[in-house]
Amino acid sequence: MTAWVSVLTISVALFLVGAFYLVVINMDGLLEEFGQDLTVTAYLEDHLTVQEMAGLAETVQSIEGVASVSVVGKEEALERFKEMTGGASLLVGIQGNPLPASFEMTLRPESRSAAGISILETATQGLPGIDEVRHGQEWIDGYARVASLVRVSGYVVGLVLSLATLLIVANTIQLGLYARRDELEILQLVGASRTFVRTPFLLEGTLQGMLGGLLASGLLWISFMIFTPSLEYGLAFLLGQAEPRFFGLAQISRLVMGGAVLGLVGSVAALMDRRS
Amino acid sequence: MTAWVSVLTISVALFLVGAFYLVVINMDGLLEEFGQDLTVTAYLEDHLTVQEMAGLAETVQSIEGVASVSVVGKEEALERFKEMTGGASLLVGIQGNPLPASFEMTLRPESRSAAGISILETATQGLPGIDEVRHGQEWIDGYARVASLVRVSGYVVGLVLSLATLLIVANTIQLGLYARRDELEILQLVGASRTFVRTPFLLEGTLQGMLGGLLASGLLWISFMIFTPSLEYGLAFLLGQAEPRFFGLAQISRLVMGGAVLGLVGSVAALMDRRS
Amino acid sequence: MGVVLDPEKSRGSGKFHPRGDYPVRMFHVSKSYSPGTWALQDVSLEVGRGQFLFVTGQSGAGKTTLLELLFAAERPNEGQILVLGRNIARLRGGAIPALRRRVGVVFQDFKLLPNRTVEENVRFTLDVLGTPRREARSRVFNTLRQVGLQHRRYDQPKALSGGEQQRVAIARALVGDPEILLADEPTGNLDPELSVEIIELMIAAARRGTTVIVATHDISLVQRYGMRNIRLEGGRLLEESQEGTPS
Amino acid sequence: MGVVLDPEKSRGSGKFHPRGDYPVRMFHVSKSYSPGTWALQDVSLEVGRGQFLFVTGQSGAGKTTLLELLFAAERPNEGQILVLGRNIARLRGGAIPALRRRVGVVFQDFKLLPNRTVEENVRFTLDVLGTPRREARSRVFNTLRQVGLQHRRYDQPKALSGGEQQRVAIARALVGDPEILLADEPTGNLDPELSVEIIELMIAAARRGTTVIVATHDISLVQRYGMRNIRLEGGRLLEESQEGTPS
Ligand SMILES: Nc1ncnc2c1ncn2[C@@H]1O[C@H](COP(=O)(O)OP(=O)(O)OP(=O)(O)O)[C@@H](O)[C@H]1O
Ligand SMILES: Nc1ncnc2c1ncn2[C@@H]1O[C@H](COP(=O)(O)OP(=O)(O)OP(=O)(O)O)[C@@H](O)[C@H]1O
Ligand SMILES: [Mg+2]
Ligand SMILES: [Mg+2]
Repeated sequence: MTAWVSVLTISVALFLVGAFYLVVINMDGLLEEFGQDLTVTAYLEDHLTVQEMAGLAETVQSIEGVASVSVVGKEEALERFKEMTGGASLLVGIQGNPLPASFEMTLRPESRSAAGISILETATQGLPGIDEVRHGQEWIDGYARVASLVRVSGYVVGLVLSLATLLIVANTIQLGLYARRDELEILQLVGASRTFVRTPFLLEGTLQGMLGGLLASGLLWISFMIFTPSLEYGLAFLLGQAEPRFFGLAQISRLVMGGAVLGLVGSVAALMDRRS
Repeated sequence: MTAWVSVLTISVALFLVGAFYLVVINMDGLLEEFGQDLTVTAYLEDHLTVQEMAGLAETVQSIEGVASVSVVGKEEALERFKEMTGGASLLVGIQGNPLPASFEMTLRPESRSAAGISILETATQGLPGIDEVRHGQEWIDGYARVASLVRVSGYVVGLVLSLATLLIVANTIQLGLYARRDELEILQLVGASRTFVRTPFLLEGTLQGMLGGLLASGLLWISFMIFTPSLEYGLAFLLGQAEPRFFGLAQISRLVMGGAVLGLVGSVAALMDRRS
Repeated sequence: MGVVLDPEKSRGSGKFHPRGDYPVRMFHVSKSYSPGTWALQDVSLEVGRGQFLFVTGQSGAGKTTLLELLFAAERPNEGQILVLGRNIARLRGGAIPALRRRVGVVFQDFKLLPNRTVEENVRFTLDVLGTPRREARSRVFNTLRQVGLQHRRYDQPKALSGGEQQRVAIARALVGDPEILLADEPTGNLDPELSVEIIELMIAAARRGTTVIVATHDISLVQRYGMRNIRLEGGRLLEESQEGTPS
Repeated sequence: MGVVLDPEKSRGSGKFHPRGDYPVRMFHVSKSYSPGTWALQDVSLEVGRGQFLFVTGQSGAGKTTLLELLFAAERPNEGQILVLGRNIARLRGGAIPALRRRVGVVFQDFKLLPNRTVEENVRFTLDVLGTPRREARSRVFNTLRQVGLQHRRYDQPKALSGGEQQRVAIARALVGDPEILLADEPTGNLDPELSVEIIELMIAAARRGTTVIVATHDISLVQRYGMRNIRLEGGRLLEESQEGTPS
């Protein structure tokens, strides 16, 4: 019976960690989607040849913080302008195409901040062939704040949850050992070596942890299936087009491995404590 | 030693519940602050006397969903208009004061939704003396969605956390009992009545729970003190002017009582399980 | 003498046991732990008030089972058992503790509380009876002195030798001055001299009116005293000899 | 004979104990659990290979303490102890299990694993020694038959009578065919006939070369055999009589 208490406790604890992890993943997905919209535009001088432009694009691509560069040609710029203004009436009487070609650069997540932007600006501004660099400063600042809040509170809560889980699991396993203390003592008196006595406990702890991880994954999946439809309305508002995502296999196996590590560490801690 | 494991487990579990509760309280504060800005404006017909206006305000006040009514007189409306437009130039050439008096109604939290608004609209629109009712529909819809998301996920997470806590605590106490099963058996063999055997266990469980609650409150306070300054930047962005709040005495004593109930229920569950 | 439960009074009144001369009566009692094997088979027995009875028999003969039936740790499969006038088989859950408080038991494996001191282990019987603290302390001290352990009263059982633990168990059974005393192999860890002392303590209890049943394999001890003595073999009551009560 | 640890071989080689004729040697050993009181005081003793020794003494005389020192459950405060050529006081943590595997112990309180069957309890000794499963099973069965419990091998200890549990403990100590056998009050819960059988099993082990030390308060048993016999009193070794090895 002590075994099942440990499995249950580990699974409950991992369920909490996992649920939090799930929320963070979906928040991340959301931030990522917003982040994709964050572009910095570099307008190009008119005289560039196609080769020069390609070379320049390559140079820009290699700048730190740049995730991707897409080229918007003069024709495309005109198209977009017409679309936005609902016709070409404003351009009547102007000869040719007055709009410049441009590079639209998306940013790596770590550069999505005022600091990241200004580094990128300085780096691109000086390049020959680039006329002007523009971005929506306010949008970026707000984004950076929210992203850092989510990230920091993610770390803090994740850390607290993990420590709490470890503490609870180690305690549970230790109580289990305490209930079997006679057995451990007898084994030692009859001449069992430390390894002989401990190995089964460590294996058991690890196995219990893995079972706990599996159970937690199952519970999370069930909860996910039950709750996401009923939250859809609110979620749609928050997530935009982003579909709520569940863990992939890699993340589930990370949860199971996490359980195994918890069980093992808990067992080791409990056994170490017994010595004193 | 089993006693301390229970206290620690209860405190860790209550810490998690408490931390979540703290977040919800602050979210609530934030939503409340936003909610205060949500007003519905009813423009009044020009011919109303002061007495009629006061009577009408009373009627409106008693409508379901209305939290408060403030009267904006014609002069105040003009002042506001001038302030917003940076002078009275637009009104030059127009005689008198063309702006109507109005009621600004704030809503009770449960009516801050599209449905609540339309009920209020129907109720006010028909009243004699009221000309037109206006509100920012979009703002209200967004607010209602976020508020319901926070509320529903608050209930769900709170429920899951509480159940998890109860499960973990009951398990821990049961393990503790299991470790002392010989003692319980001997007490019974020597003629102790059920009450005699159980009362100390139940008292102990309750006390452990209360200690756990106190410990959790302490831990929460320390965490609050440590983390809020470092999160200030992000928090200021999210909370606006709202200061992060900690629990009051009532809420702390609720946490301690929660611990006591947890400890007691856990002990009862553990003892009941022993009978089978 | 107890304060809450005065043995003289309740024994004399005959209220709880109309045939009060026989606090222990068994009629055709059988007990089986697993189908097909009998730990006790068709045992009938009456033990009078103040009588001292030895139960002997080989290992596994059913001695412990007999005693366990008498304080309701086990239930018989067949037959009737009357202890202090109560039918054990019909006893409700709540009545069992009340009965046990009138019966002192020395368990074969002692069953001491490991985390309590010797004094607490012994005093526990009196706490359950509701004896006032002050009186309890002095009675515990006296009983511990009788078994020669007053100087160890603040030690925990694990700091005691096997025989010392056994004597604590004996003290715990005796301290409440019970109406019935059941002792399972109470001298199994004691040397001959101490065994004699302990048996004499029990005989003294019998003289005060306690019904004493001692299961033992120590035949030399049985032979030394001219006590009533029954022998179990494979769960059957085989012989009964040397009737007698100490006087 | 064991397969992994053939007693004949290791005993004959003298590799582990240059003075192999005395697997147990104690020089002026004292042991105190609390300051001022001595559980053992200045005890010197040599026990030869294949010798059978009774240790007698009153309750609390130090018999269990003496045995506990020999398998390193306790450490002496003074003096030297050599067991199978190893100095107990200097033994590192890892060496203790290795030593214990060569010593069989019957504990006064049995110390059986409550959640394992009788067979598992006994077989455990062989598992630790690394004996192959098949051989282990047959040796366990034979040993259980010797103590008369082969039919109870699938029961758990709590389903056994006191004497039956004691015999399981004896079987566990004997099954590994140890070089030293320490038995603490091994007949405390057994009737005289069974006691004789058990002692004779131990004598047979001594004949096969095992050094046997039996702590007991059963003086009639000691007198019955003409074995070597020491007496403890208050921790001191008082008398030594009837030297002899069974032949
Ligand atoms: N762990 C311990 N802590 C303190 N004192 C102890 C401990 N173990 C034994 N003693 C004391 O040491 C003395 C010798 O004990 P030991 O167990 O060796 O006696 P023994 O000869 O085996 O007695 P018995 O026949 O009653 O088993 C006793 O007075 C006992 O109370
Ligand atoms: N709980 C139990 N479950 C199954 N069998 C049991 C149980 N208790 C006792 N037995 C069996 O019933 C029989 C009688 O046991 P009991 O304990 O009464 O013997 P005993 O006379 O006290 O023996 P000993 O002198 O060895 O203590 C034994 O064969 C024992 O194995
Ligand atoms: Mg018995
Ligand atoms: Mg002893």
